[in-house]
Amino acid sequence: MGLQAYLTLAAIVFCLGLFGTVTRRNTVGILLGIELMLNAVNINFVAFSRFRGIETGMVFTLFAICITVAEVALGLAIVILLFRTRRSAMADHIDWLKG
Amino acid sequence: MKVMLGLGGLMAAVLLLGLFKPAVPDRRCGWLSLFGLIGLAAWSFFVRPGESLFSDAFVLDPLAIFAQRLFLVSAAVSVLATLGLSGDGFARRGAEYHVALLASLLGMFVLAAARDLVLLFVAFELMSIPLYFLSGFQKRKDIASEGALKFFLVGSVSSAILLYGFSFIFGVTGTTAMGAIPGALASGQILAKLGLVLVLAGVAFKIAAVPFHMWVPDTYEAAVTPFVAWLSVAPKAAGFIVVFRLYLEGAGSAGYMWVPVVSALAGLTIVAGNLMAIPQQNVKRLLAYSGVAHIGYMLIGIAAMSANAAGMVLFYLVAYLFGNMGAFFVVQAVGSGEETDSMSGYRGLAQRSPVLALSMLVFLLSLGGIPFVAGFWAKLFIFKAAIDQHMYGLALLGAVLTIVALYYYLVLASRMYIDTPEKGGRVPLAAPLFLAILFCALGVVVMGLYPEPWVRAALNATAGLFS
Amino acid sequence: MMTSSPAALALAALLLPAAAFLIIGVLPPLRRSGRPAAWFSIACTAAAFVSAILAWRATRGLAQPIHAVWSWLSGAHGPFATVGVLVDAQSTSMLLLVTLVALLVQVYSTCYLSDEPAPALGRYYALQSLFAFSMMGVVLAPTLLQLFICWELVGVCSCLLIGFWYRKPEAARAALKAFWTTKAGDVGLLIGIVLLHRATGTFDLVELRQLAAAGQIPLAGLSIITFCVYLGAAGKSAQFPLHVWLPDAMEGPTPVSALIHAATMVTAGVYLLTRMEWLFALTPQVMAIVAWNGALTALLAAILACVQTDIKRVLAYSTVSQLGYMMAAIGAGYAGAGFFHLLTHGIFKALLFLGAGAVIHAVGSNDVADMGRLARRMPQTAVVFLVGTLSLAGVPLFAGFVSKEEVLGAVWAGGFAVPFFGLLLAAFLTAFYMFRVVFLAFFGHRPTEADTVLVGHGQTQTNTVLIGRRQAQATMDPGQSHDLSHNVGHGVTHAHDAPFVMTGPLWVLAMIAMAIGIYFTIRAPEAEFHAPGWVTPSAIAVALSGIALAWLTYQKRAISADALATAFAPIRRAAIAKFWLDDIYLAIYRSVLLTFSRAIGWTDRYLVDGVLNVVSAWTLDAGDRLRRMQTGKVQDYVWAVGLGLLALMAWIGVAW
Amino acid sequence: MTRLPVLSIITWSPFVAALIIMAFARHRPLLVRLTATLGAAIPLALAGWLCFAYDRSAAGFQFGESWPLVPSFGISYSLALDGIGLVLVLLTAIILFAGVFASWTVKTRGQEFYALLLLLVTGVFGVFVSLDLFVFFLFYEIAVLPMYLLIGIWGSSGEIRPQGLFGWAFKRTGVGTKEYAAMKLTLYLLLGSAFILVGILALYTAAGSKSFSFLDLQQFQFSARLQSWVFLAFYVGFGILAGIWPLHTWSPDGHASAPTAVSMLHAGVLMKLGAYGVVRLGLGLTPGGAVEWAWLVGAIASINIVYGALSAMAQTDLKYVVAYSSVSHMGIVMLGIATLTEQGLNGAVFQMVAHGIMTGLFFALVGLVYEKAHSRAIFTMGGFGQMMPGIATAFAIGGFSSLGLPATAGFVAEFLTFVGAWASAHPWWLLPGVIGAFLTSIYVLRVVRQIFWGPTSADPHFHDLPDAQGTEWVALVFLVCILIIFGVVPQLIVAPIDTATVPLLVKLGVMR
Amino acid sequence: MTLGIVAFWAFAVILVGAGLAVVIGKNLFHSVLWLALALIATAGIFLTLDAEFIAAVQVLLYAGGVVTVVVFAIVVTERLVGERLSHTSRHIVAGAVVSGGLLALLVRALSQAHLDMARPALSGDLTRQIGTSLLTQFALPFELLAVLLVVGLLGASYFARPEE
Repeated sequence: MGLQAYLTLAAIVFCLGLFGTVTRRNTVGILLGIELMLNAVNINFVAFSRFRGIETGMVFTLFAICITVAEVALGLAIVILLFRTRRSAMADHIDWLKG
Repeated sequence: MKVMLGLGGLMAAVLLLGLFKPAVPDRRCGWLSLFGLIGLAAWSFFVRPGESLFSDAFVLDPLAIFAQRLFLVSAAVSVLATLGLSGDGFARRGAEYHVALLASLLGMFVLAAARDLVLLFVAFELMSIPLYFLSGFQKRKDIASEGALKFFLVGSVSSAILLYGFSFIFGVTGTTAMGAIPGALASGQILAKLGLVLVLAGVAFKIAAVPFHMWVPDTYEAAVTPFVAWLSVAPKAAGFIVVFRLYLEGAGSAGYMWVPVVSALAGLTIVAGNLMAIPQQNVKRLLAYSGVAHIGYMLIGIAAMSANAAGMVLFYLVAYLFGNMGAFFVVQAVGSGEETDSMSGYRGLAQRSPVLALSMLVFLLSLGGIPFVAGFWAKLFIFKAAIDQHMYGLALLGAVLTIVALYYYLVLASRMYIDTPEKGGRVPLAAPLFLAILFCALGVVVMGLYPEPWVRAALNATAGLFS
Repeated sequence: MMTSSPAALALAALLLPAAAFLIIGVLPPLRRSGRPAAWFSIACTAAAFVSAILAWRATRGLAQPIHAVWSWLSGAHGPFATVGVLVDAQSTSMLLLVTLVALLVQVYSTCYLSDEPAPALGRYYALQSLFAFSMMGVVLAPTLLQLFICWELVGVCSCLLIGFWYRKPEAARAALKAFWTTKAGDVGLLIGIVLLHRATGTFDLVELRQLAAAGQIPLAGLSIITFCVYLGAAGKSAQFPLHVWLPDAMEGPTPVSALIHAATMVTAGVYLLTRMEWLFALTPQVMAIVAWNGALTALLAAILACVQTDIKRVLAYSTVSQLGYMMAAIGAGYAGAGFFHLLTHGIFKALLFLGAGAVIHAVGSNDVADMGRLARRMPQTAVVFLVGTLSLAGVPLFAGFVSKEEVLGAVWAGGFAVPFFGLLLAAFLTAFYMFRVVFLAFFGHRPTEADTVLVGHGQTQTNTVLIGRRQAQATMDPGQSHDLSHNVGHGVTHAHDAPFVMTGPLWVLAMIAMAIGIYFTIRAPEAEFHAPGWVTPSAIAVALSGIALAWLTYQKRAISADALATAFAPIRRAAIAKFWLDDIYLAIYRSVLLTFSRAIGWTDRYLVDGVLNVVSAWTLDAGDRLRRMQTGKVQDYVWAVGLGLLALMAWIGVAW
Repeated sequence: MTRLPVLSIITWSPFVAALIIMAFARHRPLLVRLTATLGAAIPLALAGWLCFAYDRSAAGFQFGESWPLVPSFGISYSLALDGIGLVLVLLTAIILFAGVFASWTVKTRGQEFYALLLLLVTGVFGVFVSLDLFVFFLFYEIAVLPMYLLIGIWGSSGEIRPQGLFGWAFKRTGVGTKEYAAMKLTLYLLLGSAFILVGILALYTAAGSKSFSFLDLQQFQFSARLQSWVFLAFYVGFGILAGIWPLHTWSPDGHASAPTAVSMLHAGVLMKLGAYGVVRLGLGLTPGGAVEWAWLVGAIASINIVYGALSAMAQTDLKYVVAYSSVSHMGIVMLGIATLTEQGLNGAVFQMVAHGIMTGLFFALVGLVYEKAHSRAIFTMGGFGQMMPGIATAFAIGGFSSLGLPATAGFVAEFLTFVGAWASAHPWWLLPGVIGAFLTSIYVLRVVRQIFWGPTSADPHFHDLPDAQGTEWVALVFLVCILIIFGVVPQLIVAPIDTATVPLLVKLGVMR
Repeated sequence: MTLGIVAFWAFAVILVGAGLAVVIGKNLFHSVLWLALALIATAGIFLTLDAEFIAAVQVLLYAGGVVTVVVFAIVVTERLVGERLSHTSRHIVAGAVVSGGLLALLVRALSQAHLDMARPALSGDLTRQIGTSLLTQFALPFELLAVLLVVGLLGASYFARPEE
């Protein structure tokens, strides 16, 4: 398969993730969307890296994965924190700050 | 590099101090961070450019050093103001707070000098993730976690977009070295353009350009004020450094392709930021929106695409640092005294606490771009840079919206000066906070009265970008 | 030697009253002390009078006018405007008239206004001094600019003196009416001066005259200039249709009327035209306008005077009428005749006014209906008043005769036949209405209800109402207008001659009027023109017939005044309505000017400023609307990021 | 040279006084006032001295001082004075001096009031003396800003009924309140300053000489197109401050709401900054633009004159009458400038001085009347002349000057302007000028009659009002005297002005 | 190569399908499981790109770590609330427009790019290369990553810790 196929796949996944973040009501759902987006980026990196024959792309992916994990952990902690006070994980309800 | 290591050491020290003195309500961590930061800041002024490490992935050029000083000073001032916060809760968890802040600072520090995409990305994330944490630091306040959540979610999406952009850049250049970007762009590779556009969106989130700004008011309103003061300046500055590195440095004539979009972003940001600030009753939100508008002005400097203009963006950042942080500090003082960030808390402030009111006035005037305070020169230089590039429309738009900005600044001023106070007595003001306000006021006034050295420093820092 | 040179003398005459004004003005204690201020002012005016006499003597036989100027405004090429004195026979004789009448009036006023509170008296004399200075400034002006300056100053003095009893609404209104009407004319004069300066490059009368003589004044547009100048003169000298202010100006104290609104200020217009006759001579069309309008004014004012019952108003209209004579003469091209009439008129009209003032002072009313048989109680006043009246009527051996005959001759000689007959008719009417006043006030019998009807019911009623109001006011507020309050109780029966301070000036003026009359009847002045021989007899004839008609109607009652009134009913109605001029002006002021100004004021507030407010309101609303986009929902924030990204990508053109 | 930096002393002594007031005079009202008097007297004395010391034969800019401020941008703190600046500095000193006395009775927060007032005047002085465009601009801003607080704190609100097509907008903006007036004024003037700044920067960039010095820029021949639009920018920017139609609407509201001394200074001096800017920068730096746009300037000035006078006639609030009369009179100033003739320009500058003093006097009087009668509604008052003869006299003299009566400064100014107008390329400008003067005579005297003449008002509040007392006299007598002196001996003012206008016109190429 | 192609398509279909299920599914818990599937499918894609190490990391860290954390969070929150979390979508059209538009632009850009490069032969041990460069060229980011993880955990624990 050519590079283009990989990239297109990544683009599709990326946009799916974006769609998820924009449309999900649940904060966790939004997080899942973000994971998809990051996942798409990783495909991109690895694909470029492989087709360029340069391993730094893979390194990039490694970093990205690690950071993502940290990010997700922090994000979920915030969600849980909010959950404790608001009794809801609905992002729609988290709109005390606005205007 | 040594300063950076010092910063890492400081972070470790604070962490250790926090580990060994857990949950003790004192401010030792804060003082340690403060003195450490002051020391480092002082040290940073003796650093000379030229250091280059990790096969040119980390280069200390004048721009990096300028930015690092800015980060250090702003962090020091913020920590100083933090020491003025009242309440045990904060002091008890001081170690976490300061470690996170120092970590974020470390990220900015590296970011400023990074010439490699991997390093840049990691530094970017190192800067961002503690910010999410810090913005939700007052976890007992339920809006704090809401602000943090919004910041986090939008930030994560933006990180993803940024990283996606990086992937394309890497794909086109075949290397993670940033030096290869201009060449790729110049060769007209569409994916290079695509990558840079995606990165631009990611960075636009960080600097809060419209329409990537929407997290700003919510997060600012929710977070603890001294941190917001810093959040409103340092990460923005870092974002601009990224812009310099990726879009201006060595770009040559290829950089001109960014002029229309950046101009549009700038115009949109100025207009929307200023207009949305008008109806705000919460001063923190007002400053948040006004901060968004300021980003727009700085973007004009970017759009002008010249070393001069870039220098003026740096100058603007410094002026903005003093003015905006100072304003937030006053908000902090009034907020802790009156237990409200609403405009009504400012009624008759001039008669209750004249010094506080005067400092606020000075900060507001500086933000509004009035002569004899720093903000005036900043706006002026930006407009001049725009006019030099024959961007009259943008300069005019900026000038006209400055009037709108002055409207809401003056409304706040009228609360302080024209309204009669509802209650008597001074607003209590902690000594460290007072010092921080004084420092900012001094900065604003000194810059306003004698901008020459600052201008020279800023121009010096960006001189290399276009060579 | 400078001190004796005419210029220095004239300058002294000019500056003495100025000094008096300044000293009275800047020393409040002196001003508030009243009487000392009065005597100080009188002393200065007397000194000025002496200087004027000396200057007049010094200029007799002077071939060239003496011209002394100092720079007032500088310009790139020498002084732009100068001030100074221009001394020649004309100006010194006018100077003499002004200082003389001013002096006499000031002396007279010390008694006439003796009941005024001290500060008001001080104010009065300060203004009198200022007036004297300004009037002399007009007279001696070597440049049109100085003339204009002093011209306006006399106007303001006139306004302030008319409004001397400023608490009386009528006085206040009359003062402003006088100011505005003359100011309207002055706008013309100002334009004229500005235009003339542009055309010739100078304001200086001497230089202008030289230019005119050399034919170097461009004729194109000159008639506009002269017409504008004439407008100014018409305003000041109460020419139709700008004469409306003068009768109302009688609300001022009578000595003021004598000085300003009879002898001096109102003649300034005539004087101006006399000074510039050589310029007007270049524009015959304007000259014709001057002549025709002069005759028209003379006639109309004479008609108006016939229906007045207020003694001062009769005199005021007669002044308007006589000013018309002077203008007609100038328009006919013989300014000398006009100027001569100006001088004689100044004397006898001042005499008449001061005499009337004595009567009013004694009777406490302006209305002739309240008078009658005063000759018996006030013999001195009656005599001098009669001298004045005969003079005005143009009876030989009296001052007015010579000059009026000159005027008539001049108009005929100038080829203005219709105006000439108009003037002749006016002369007849003049004799009639003046003697009507004389018979009603000084002779005849105590007035009855029937008498008042004769002259027009409406008018009398107005006057009665007026007096009633004054009385009410006087009782309400004893501090003001007390020459009336003090006198109101007197009535005709207790009237008596005034003390010498008042009669003295009357006698002086009467003597001068007689002397001039006799002198010039014996030694007729050298005429500049050839008037046909029948002019003099016909003038005498119309005067005498006018007197006769008045005698028959009001003394002998051989002719019923009612019959006369019916016979001339349409004219009378028009005259009582003052030819509706006041109504027209009032309509213009109220309906046009004030309404228009209100419309503009509304426009400014609600439309011009409205636009600004709309823009501001839009801005505020835009803020509100945009703010609502900030929904607080994080998905929307992310969506905005996505949208921004989309827009960026689309714009930068990554895909095409 | 070790010469005394006179101009700096003039400029900064009010500022120093303000600092002293803020620092040392807390809760000591008399000390505040004495310090302010001193801070006003020093410039007055020095300005008087300058009038004599100014070398008329040498003309040009004198008493120069210069220190570099931001060398990398060619900004230097350089001050100097020519004939126009000289008389305007004198005017400012006079009005300031009178204003200090006129606000002697300010009760609330007097310390801050005087400090801000003096600060503002520092800006005004600075504008008139600075030779560096940048410094000029800085001072300009100082002159504008304190106004916000001065009006906002010490001003007075009126009531304006929203009506008409745009009534909804009036409700939204809160028209009539002092906050509204202060905000409108400040924002409007700052908007103007944005135009000015753009103009200055454009010239600076085009010249490329790295200098903001007026003298350097004056040497430079800018392209016709640049001159054209930069002049327009200057015209609009400064014109807002000078109250050109239709950008004048801040002025009536602002002046009516402002406290006495502020109205005096603002209408008396600040509006002149605008006209001065048009002369100094517009004519001086962009002569081509000035010639090109003279028709517009003159036409709008004509509108100003007549429109302002008619608007003034329609007002029922005394302060609004005076405020609109300023709009009308500033029209005469602008008309004089537009004539581009010696007399016209002299007249314009003279009118700046004359109107400054006159309107200062007017506002002082309105303030006094208000203080005594607590009313500004013209048609409720009446017969005050008996009770306050001093105020009545001063008002009448001010009114006479306003309508251009000779022997007051107003006449000379108007006359010169009219001469200039007729000599200009558009002679018909003369007509609006004289019509305006005539209309002025109507509305001014109408007000005088209503308030001071006639029988005493029926309203018992208006009985037994005192005349001016004590320090209140100072401002009145001082201004009246100056008004008359300048009217009688105009040469005092015209001579220095002429030294500046003639070279300007020569440079404009309309005069040899 | 056919195996590669088939594998690619298989994984791609799974990936996209699972992704779709993640973003439109009604059950949050199922969504997480679909995400796990998607991540594993991504690992498969990596395998087709000869990146075994990355694939392993992907499975272990990502699919393992992330999904575990998320499931944990869901369980915690559900326990807190005591009811099933609703998991619906909103503004689908607006979201679809933006993401669809973005996709269109991306695909168009990709189709215009010159991506016809051949896959180069593998040279040496990729994992070793990665390791080497991590400790040399990328030592600094590596260190920073450590700091980042520390701070991230610090923050997470700070938030997650119940109020004292």
